[in-house]
Amino acid sequence: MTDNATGQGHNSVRRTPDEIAARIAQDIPDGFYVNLGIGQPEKVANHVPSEREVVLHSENGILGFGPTPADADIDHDLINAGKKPVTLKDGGSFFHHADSFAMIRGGHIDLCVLGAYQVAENGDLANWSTGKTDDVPGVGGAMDLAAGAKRIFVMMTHTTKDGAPKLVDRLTYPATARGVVKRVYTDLAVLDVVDGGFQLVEAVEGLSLEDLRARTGATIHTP
Amino acid sequence: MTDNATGQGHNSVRRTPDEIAARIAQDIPDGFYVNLGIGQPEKVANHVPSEREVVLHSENGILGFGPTPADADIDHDLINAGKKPVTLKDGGSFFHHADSFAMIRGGHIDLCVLGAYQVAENGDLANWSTGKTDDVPGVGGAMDLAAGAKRIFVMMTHTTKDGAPKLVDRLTYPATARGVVKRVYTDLAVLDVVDGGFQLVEAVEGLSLEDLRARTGATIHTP
Amino acid sequence: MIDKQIATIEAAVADIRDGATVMLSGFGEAGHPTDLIHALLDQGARELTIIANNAGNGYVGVAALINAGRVRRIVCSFPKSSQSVVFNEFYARGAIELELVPQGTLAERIRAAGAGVPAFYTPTSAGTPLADGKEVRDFGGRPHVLEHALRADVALVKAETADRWGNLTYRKAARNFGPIMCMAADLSIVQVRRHVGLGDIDPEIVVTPGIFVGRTVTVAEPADEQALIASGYRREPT
Amino acid sequence: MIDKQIATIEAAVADIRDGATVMLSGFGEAGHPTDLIHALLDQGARELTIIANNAGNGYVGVAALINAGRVRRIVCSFPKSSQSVVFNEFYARGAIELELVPQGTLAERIRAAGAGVPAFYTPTSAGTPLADGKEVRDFGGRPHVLEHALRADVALVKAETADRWGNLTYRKAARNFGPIMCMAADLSIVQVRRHVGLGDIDPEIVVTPGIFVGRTVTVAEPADEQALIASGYRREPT
Repeated sequence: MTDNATGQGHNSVRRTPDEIAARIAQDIPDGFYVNLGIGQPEKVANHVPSEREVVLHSENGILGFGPTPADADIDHDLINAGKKPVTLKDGGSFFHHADSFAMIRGGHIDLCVLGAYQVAENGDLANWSTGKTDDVPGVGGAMDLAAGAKRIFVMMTHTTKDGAPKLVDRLTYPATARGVVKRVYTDLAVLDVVDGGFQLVEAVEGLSLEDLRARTGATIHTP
Repeated sequence: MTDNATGQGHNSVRRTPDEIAARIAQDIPDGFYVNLGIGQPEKVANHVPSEREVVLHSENGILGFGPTPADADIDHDLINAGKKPVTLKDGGSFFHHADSFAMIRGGHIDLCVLGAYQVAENGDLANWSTGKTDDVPGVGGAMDLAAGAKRIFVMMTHTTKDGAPKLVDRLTYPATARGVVKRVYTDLAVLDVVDGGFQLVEAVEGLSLEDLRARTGATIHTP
Repeated sequence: MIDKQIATIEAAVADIRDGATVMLSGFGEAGHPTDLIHALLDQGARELTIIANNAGNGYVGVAALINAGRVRRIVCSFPKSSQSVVFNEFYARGAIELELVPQGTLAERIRAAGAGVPAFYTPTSAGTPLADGKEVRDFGGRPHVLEHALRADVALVKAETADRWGNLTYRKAARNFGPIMCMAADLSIVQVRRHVGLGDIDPEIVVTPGIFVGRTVTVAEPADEQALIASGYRREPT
Repeated sequence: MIDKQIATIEAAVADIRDGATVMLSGFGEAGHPTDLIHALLDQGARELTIIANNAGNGYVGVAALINAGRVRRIVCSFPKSSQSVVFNEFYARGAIELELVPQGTLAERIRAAGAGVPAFYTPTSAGTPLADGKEVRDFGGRPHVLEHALRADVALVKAETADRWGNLTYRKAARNFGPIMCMAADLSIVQVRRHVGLGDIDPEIVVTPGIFVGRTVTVAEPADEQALIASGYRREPT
């Protein structure tokens, strides 16, 4: 989708969620054990190159799940963490919840891709609560995944719907975990979390560094 | 076996290990999950009344093991905690070591029968070390069983080979666990651990209370 | 002779007391013991503390229990869903107490109770509001939070097969909390699709050994909670 | 493509380094990875720390490793046996360091390492000499000892079947420490009697999911350690 990303007359190509997912998938090596957060990150599964074997983990107790089944094959006992029907690949397995989170907390999951409200330049992640006290709170496995997986990639829009930066110098939302994010993939850029801020890996075509910085609430270093 | 139990001219009937085991077996209700310590306590299995179904646990990862197999049926992968070949009953199961000790430490084993060097009148148990520093130490599952099982019964001779009491006011051997023993079965008597000492349940025929007390290094209360 | 099978689901839950702490297996609807919960609803126990991953959807299962005013407190990781109408309403008006626990910490606390571990340290929630008021300690240069074992008086669990010793197998991702909740409750009550003869479950594939199981009851055709919710069914106490 | 199967046992252990911490599965001879241990003996790594329930019998398996002077330190629950001649001799002359750990604490410490739990409290050993110098804390009015996770660089494990993803099944009581050691080591190396095709192991009966397994190697006819010991065989490095 081509969009006016900056709102300032520059034409840049904003990545669609599927394009972000495809970009993330490029960075997943063959043989990785991967947990995909509920929502947009689930799209990453559709873009893993077919020659790479990536084992998907679902925190409710599945390793090696596969794509959504045909309606006739839906099995209510075979759902993922997003409570959506899935299938099981050859080589898959089932296990109980304590074992499943042992995989997560024990550092056995090579990569977890999560959505976020905010990522701070020190790697702090906020993705479970907006901090509004009248909301019904819910945390699920977010804190376990954020604290436990070997690598955390974040997939999110670069700014909120209102244009507020989601890459920030300090979280203003409640933290999910501290200092855990390794790389952020947005509709505008890919950035690594390094000492002292974000390091630009790539920006979408047509987006100047100034424009990117204008939409980012934290330091961006360039290589 | 009839024996001169006191060495003082009184004729009493000292219980053989099999007789002690049979006495213990009387006290095991139908449906109990039981762990039998390595050595003499293993004999208890042979004396459980046939109308009672008792499930034997072995800490290496078996529930529901059965008697020693015929030589031709020995399977080196099916051994008990004493590393002796066993069989598996219908309804038995295998599990890993952490799960096996979760059963023990989590209080799921109704009863554990252990041998002992000493039992103190406060229920302290010594059965893993003589405290000699030149010995190769070994603890195995003794401390886990003693601390974890719902009930600890001790099966032992009333005195050492040299005639020293094994029921004592205070341990002189290193402790296995504190305050855990519920009942002691010896070749001379059955005694409960109660507040302030041992409570006599029964003594073998022909043994006077005075004789029993002479062979015991702790307070014995009578009902 | 050991025979943990109970003839009726009513008898299986008959002695659950007011004020009991009750674990409910299931992640979403998979493995949720809907039939046992409805039996508990009919049985009438009040002032319950519920430990479960979710707080229910529509007006069935745990949601029906909450809706009938039977639940004083719930310990869970994710009460909110698009259909958690009952919980949301009770929570908004302060009619139910919530202890929010990260899902992995919830699982590990339950397992710890079953394994005789009173407390453990975990990196999960360190540096977040969910660690407020908890002991934090560094291991390997990283902060960890002290978490306590979570036990229950009763666990209501759904499994697939049982034998008379209470050995259980589960079905696919419906396994989830079942095995650890059976370990952590003083009494686990398990609904299974079918009972099989002793020895018919291969000892290598027993998931929950019978030592962790108190009672089993056959529910050959368990309630399809998703279908009930979709139909708008409201389960009331009978 | 994921394929964890290594062609030869020599290749499977080739990169174990001097000074490595190595877990060995097995309770007595059941599940003891004798063939992998002999390959490690031939490979030559020195100054090893061994974590295992026992310290070996006769002159085979871990006893052969100790006898060749490769083991600096051993963490185990029961080093002594009627045939632990090598360990006894090394221990008597101070040639090997011993950390004695109660068997259940050993298992739980290993599981904790695999599960990302750096430390936990246990009632086991409270009030005994094995708690000397350790933190003790009351929970529920009872003293508990703080115990730390026990990890390893490498686990050598014996299992029954594997597929190319590393999913494992075990055989009877030979399961013992295998599953938790696979979790607790940076690299687990597993000897199995046979490899099967991907999908040939029922997903319900996988005991160790492949995520915990680094390498597998077929040893169709594993050494019969008991027979070797009985025959007086002495395994020396080749």
